[in-house]
Amino acid sequence: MMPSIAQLAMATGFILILIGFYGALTQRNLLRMIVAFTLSGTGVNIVIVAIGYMHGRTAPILDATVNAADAVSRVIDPVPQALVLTAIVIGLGVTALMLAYALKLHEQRRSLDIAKFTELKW
Amino acid sequence: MVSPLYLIVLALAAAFLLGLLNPERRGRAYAVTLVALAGMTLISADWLWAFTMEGIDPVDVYTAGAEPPFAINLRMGLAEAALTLLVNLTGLLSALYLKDVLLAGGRRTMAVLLISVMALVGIILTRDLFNLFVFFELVVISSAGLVLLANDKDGGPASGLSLSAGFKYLIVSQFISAFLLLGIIFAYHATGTLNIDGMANASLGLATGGTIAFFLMFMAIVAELKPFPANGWALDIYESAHPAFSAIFSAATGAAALYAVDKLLLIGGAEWLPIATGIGIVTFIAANLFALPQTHDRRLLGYSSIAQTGLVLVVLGQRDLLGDSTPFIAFGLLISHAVAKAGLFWLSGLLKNRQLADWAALRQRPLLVFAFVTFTAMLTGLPPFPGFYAKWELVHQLAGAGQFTLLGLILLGALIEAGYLFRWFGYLMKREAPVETVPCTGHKVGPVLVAVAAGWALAYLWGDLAGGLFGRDNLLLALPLLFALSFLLLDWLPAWIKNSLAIAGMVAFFLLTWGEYDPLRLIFAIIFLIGGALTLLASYSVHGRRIGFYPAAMLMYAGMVMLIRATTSFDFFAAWELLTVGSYFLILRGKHSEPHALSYILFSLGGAFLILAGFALAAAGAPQFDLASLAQVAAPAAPWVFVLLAVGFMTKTAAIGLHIWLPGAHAEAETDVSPMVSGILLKAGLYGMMVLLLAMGKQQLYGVELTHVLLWIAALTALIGNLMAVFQEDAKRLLAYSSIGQMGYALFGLALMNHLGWLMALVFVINHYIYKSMLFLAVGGVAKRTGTREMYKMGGLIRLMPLSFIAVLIGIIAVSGVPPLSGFGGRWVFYNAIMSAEYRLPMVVLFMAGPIAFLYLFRLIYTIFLGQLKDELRRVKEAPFWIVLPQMIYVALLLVFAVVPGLALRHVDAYLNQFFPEGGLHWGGGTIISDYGYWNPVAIMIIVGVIFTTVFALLLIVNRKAQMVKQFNIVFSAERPFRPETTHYAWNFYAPYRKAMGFLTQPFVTRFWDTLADLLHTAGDLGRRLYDGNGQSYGFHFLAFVVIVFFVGGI
Amino acid sequence: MKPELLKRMVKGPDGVEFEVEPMRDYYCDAPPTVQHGAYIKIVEDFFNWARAESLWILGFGTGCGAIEMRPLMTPRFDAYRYGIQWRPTPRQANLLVISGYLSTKTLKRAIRAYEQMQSPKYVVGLGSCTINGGMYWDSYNTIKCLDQYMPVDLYITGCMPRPEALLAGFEDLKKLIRAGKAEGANQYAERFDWYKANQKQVIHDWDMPDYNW
Amino acid sequence: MDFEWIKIPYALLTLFIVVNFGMLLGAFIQKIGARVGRRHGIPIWQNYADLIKNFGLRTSITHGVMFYLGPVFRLTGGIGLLLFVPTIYGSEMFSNLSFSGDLILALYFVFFGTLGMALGAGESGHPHAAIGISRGLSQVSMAELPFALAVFAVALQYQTLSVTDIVAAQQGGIANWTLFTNPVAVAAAMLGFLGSMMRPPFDVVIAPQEIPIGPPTEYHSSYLALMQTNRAIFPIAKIVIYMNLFFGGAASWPVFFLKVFLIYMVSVIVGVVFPRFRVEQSIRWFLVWAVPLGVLSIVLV
Amino acid sequence: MHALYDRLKALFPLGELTEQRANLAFATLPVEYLRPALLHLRDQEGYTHLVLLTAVDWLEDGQENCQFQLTYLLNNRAENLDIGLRVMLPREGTTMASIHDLWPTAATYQRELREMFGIDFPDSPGVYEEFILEGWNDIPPYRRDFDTLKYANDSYAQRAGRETRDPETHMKEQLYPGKS
Repeated sequence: MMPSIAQLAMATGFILILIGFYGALTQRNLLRMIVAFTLSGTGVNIVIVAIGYMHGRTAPILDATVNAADAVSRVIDPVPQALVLTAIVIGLGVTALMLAYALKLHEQRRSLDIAKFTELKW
Repeated sequence: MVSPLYLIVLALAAAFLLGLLNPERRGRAYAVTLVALAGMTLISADWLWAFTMEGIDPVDVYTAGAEPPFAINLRMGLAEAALTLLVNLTGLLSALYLKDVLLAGGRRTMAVLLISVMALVGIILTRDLFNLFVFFELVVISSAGLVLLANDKDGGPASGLSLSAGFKYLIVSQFISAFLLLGIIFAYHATGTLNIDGMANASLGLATGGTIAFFLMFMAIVAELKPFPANGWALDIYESAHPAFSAIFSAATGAAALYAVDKLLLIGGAEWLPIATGIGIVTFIAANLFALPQTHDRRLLGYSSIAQTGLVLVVLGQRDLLGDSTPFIAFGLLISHAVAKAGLFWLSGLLKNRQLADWAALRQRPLLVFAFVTFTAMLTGLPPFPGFYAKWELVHQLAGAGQFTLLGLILLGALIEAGYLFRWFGYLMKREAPVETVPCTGHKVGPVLVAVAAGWALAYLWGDLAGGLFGRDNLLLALPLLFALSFLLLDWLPAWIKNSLAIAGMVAFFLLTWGEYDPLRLIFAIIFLIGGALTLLASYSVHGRRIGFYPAAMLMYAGMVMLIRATTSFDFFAAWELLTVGSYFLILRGKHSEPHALSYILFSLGGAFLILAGFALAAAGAPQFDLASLAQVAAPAAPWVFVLLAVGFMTKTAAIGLHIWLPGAHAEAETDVSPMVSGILLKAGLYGMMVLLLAMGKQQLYGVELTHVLLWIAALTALIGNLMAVFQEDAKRLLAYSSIGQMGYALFGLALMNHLGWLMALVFVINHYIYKSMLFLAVGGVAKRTGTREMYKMGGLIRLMPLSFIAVLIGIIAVSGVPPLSGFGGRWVFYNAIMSAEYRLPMVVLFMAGPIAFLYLFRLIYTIFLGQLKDELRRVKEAPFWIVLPQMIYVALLLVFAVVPGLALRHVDAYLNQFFPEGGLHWGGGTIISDYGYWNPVAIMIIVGVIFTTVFALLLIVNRKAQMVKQFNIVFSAERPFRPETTHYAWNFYAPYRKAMGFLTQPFVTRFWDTLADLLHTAGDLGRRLYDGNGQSYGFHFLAFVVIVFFVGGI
Repeated sequence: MKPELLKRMVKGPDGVEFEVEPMRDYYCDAPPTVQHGAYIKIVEDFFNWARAESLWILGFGTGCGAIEMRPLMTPRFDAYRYGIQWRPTPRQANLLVISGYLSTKTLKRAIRAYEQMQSPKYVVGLGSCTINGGMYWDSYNTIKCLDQYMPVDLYITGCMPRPEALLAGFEDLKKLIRAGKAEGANQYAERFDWYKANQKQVIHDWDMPDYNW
Repeated sequence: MDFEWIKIPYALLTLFIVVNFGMLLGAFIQKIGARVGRRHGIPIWQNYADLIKNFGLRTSITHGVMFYLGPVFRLTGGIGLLLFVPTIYGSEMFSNLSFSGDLILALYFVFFGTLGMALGAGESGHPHAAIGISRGLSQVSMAELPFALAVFAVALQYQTLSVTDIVAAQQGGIANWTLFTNPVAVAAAMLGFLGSMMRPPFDVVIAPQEIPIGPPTEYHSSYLALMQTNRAIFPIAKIVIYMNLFFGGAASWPVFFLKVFLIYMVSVIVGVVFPRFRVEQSIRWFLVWAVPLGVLSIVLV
Repeated sequence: MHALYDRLKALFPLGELTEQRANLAFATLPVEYLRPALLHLRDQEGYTHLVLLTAVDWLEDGQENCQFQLTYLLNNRAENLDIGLRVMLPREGTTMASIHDLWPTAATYQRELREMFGIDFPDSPGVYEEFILEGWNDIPPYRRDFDTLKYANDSYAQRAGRETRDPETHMKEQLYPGKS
């Protein structure tokens, strides 16, 4: 049986998450790590959307094609969609913050190697 | 009532308002920030007032006008009100504290701070999972901003530390947020709601994939609590961030995250509680262990924060078991931790250097030292702070439910924590102070003082709450304790006024209450109160203000008085802790007493924990019990209770194996403190033993009669104490070891469990108080005058210090038990007591110890007062009047007690009849008759006196013309002495004895405890290497944590 | 004067400096006084009998005569029979036997020992060296005439006298004591200055008080 | 058991008898020692001459108050010890002042004189005195142990601490003596006895040649006379305790003289046969040989 | 002994060998060779023990202008041999190198020599402390130019009436009166 699109999306999402995690743990360059996190963030978002997807339904936008009356039966669950939007925004914020950090770190230490910032330990 | 929504609105509005302000008008922006935070604080306070005083119900706030699950709702209840108050207040105070930094950073920084506080409030209030996630992310983002407040941008080797710490934080947060999001969405998928209560009702665990979903969420939120091992990032932040932010991070963020976990556990249900417990306890132990080898103050505080959070997690994990008292315990621990940690972080900001020993600079400001003491006491759970009540409840409930492993681990971790905290306090008080002055600006000291005030207010509150919940008296209202604390306020007075007040107070209290004691307690009451007042006479010899002495001394005495007045286990234990702490501060005052005071407090707290465990075991789930009902403890638990309590009390009497703190502590203490801690304090342990033995009597464990074990311990203690005393060069150490030996005798008497044994113990209690106080004072006076405690450096002082000599002479005759002085009474009763003992072998050891006393006693008097006077000491004066006066009183007391021992003993003898009807004494005329022998102190005194006078008169007649000569007029094999130093035979006085018996004085016990301490340190040092400082490792730790919990937790 | 006997400044534990003068601070400087016997003669006679019957010799040997004293303790001579015993400390002895030549160095010690004995005390000079220097008559280092330096109650001649001679000498000393004629200690006190002058003439490094109590 | 004035002259009579007996016994023992060395030794009245001479010495010095009081303590200790123990069993006259205390009093009063003497000697400032005391106390601390254990065993055996009662329990034939009813305790006690008599091999305390007679180095004249008096009394007083505890006590003076003499002879015989122990050697000796016997006696009772 | 002498002779300018016994011999050598010779004997020949160090004052003999003779007597334990090395020193202002570093006991001998003869050994430990005499205030008493009788008469009171007899004639008269 062919996997449904939701399943595919979910698999993709998880693969992305794993790739992201793997990258974040193995790449020593700060920027690459940030990219890896972005990947995993995307993966998470895909998973969220995939979970909210219901086969054969449309986007939860109330307009001419979908009227309020039968929205419950026609549109997919809008909550994950809403969540994913928030998540993307927050992810963006965090990513920006991380980039700012990376910039500052590079300014001060002339390095982007995560293994170089180990003065604080034990 | 203002809607709780305004908490968030206010912060947001202020943050937006800041954006509108002129960037250059920073003062105005700062004012806006403060007003917003103050407003939020007020709102929370208002709610808290309403919940506690008016008893209103929790309020739900529905955003967007819809009920969940269609909209997010916030809930304001008692817990939320308290927590938001905590968060807001911490935020407000930190903002005050950050005045300089915020003004320099401008409105954006202020906005971040506001957002941070707002997000924390949001975490607490929200009942929506996704909303929770959002607030968490806000916390992350704002925290990452606030971390950078640390002023380390101006180069130097540590430059950019907070930057790297912040980045590591972000790395881990990314992992966490991924988990959290995934968890939330799966949970939503499984239940169709995001509302926490909704999810809880939907029994998430039963839904498909629900367990995994919850697991992911749970791991993410728990990770915010910095559990071991996924906590390296947090430590780096604590170490590098601005202390004001660390205060928020530790107190507020920790509290919020804990509450989030609490909410989450609502969803998960009971099966997740053990996992929370496990994570908590492992974190608690590991963090405390790793803190041991720390030398960096903020990192240490970080470890400690993590540990405390872990402990609260344990409490949350045990909520099933703890039931209704969960909030009382959890909040007690959490708020103690939050207030103390915030205060300590703020304090750390006042100091320039980051090594623990650099805190010695704080000594310039007694007020700040007091703050430190308050915080330390709160963290270690000492009375009267909330942590104490919480610990008591926790331990009792755990013991009641048979959770002994958990109980043991909690106490172990708490002991380790006390270890490093008190070590730190020792550094603070004793290490060489750096030259830097501690800046005392109002906006920085203010928050600290508020924390102190909050600490004491909470102490009162928890006392009150405990009263409401468990029907106890508020500790803070106990008269003795109030009296002791009042000296904190009077500390600016000159010492002599405080001394007079103290003496008057103690005597007055005795006069007021003496009718309330039975004869047994009366003896202790007299020793503690009247005896204590008597020793305080010596304190008149100290001039100046003597900051800190009187609160400590009075705390100790208050503890002791409360101890004998205690009727319930709780009062008893609280008093025990109070006297321990008071005496610790007293001991710490000695010049070189830092390590000894530390080992004292550690042994004492260890002992106290055992007592606590014993009481908890005996209580069998009840919150407390009457001391008298110890007798009714049921069979399987009873011997264990006995063992725990006995060992606990024996840490105070310094029984062998637990004695190593005593010599240093007593020897290094100040002149007038030594008699207090030796003559008086040790009796507290004996009192404990008496209470225990009276109630529980003989107990058997695996067929071993425990009192027989006690007999052995007591005998060995007496032997080793005496033997060690023989080989001391330091006069006060000698006396200290002698005390160990004497306590061995007293313990032996108790363990005999017969009438005369107890009487003997009481004779020893009285005698030991009198002569040891006297000897310590005399020796202390000599040491004060000669500037040394090494006996071989003294000699020939009899002519210069005749009164001290007389005191020591009478003292050693009394100690050695030679008739006609009072020590003989003790020996006589002792022999009569062992006649009827059923178990005789340990007496051999005790017999061995007896004559050894002569060795050290002679050495004491000879090497100090007899022999050759040294050059430098030729002009030494008699000890100060106020040190000699009590000695002379003691001499008189000893003589009186020698002639009429019945004065005290008759009543006790009669009183003991109700416990041991057999074998009492018969008090006929002057003669005291036992079943075996008889003794007439008056006759002995008269006969010896008459013979002595006659012989003396004879000698005077024959030898009236004797030529008084000087010290070198001795026959010296027709030579002459070279110098006094080479003629005074004093050092290593018992060299031949050492050759024969020295093998017994190998420091086995010291070595054992040293090895144990080393092991703990090494373990901590190895363990903390896990945190290698690499952000990726921290990320990996988090994933590992998840995996470990997954498999260990069996999900 | 030896350095340890010189005046010195020391600092007390309270930080105050003061002077220590060993000869004053460590030694009693009272001169000896003449001691009279009991007021009642019969008591004094009784005491004298006891003193004669209880001669405690200081175990202090100088010169070669010391070797002649040892046999007195042996079964062959057994001086204990006559109430003669040896004491190891001058405090308890009352008979000082100068057993042969006395170098100036030993003289100093002998004087100390003599002065530390309690009166009444007796001195017996043993052998010709104590009488006139004997074979050391021209030695740079030995005194020639013991009674110049301490009051001698009895000389026993010979070089060396045998133990029998010693026993005979002790018997004679007993007679003197019983007769109340052995008052050497008082003689020493009476002529103290003369004795001291003589002693100091030969002992060049006088490093003790004038009278060693 | 109560005080009556007549007890005072009785006690003085006991004291008089014991002093004289002690003086003569001391000389006699010395004569025996001399005979072992094929000498005649001192005359039997020598101790009187020595005592009178020492009282008759004209000068004395003092090092200070404690020095002065030391011998007073010592003699008080000796007399007190004698008087606190009944001398003759069954005699109202010679039960002395034993109403004031039992066996324990006697055991602890032994130390009264020792301690005072040690203090006096200490004030003399003489290092030899201090060394002697250091040795003496070290040795006594172990020598007393077997004795104390044996005493305890005997007290347990007779279930009393009263000396009179213990003696009473031994009456009615030699087989009732503790010596035969509890030989282990007696053996332990007698080994301890050797250590407390200051005779060889346990006399390193006063080692006359090495640390000239130890503690009393500085004592002389009437001080010494007091100590000599004590030396006549004290060993006898101690032996009286042994006699009462272990050898059936004495019901009359001749028996008393004989028993005291024989018990004393135990230490004398050992003394003339063995050389001197160093302190640590004697401590170990007591620990290895005497103490186990004492422990055994307690276990067996 | 001769073998040793020959070996030494090859190294140092030794004087004649005076053989006292088969295992005891003396030889003189110049002062400057003393130390190397002692070292050689000690380290190479096994003369490890310093038996004594003593001096003789050759005042009357007039030998080589009045000299002190120092004798260093060494012993070879293994072979039971003694050899004495002698050096001659001028009598006035005499100083001699110390050998306390070779044999610590030498310090004691040197102290005695300084006190009794006035021979100085700079650097020898404690050499200036009093050794036997106390408070000596004349020239060192073992020097031959010290008149001991005169000193004794000046310092000590002699007992009047003392006569000195020749022991031989006195004893003859005592034992065989009137036969001389």
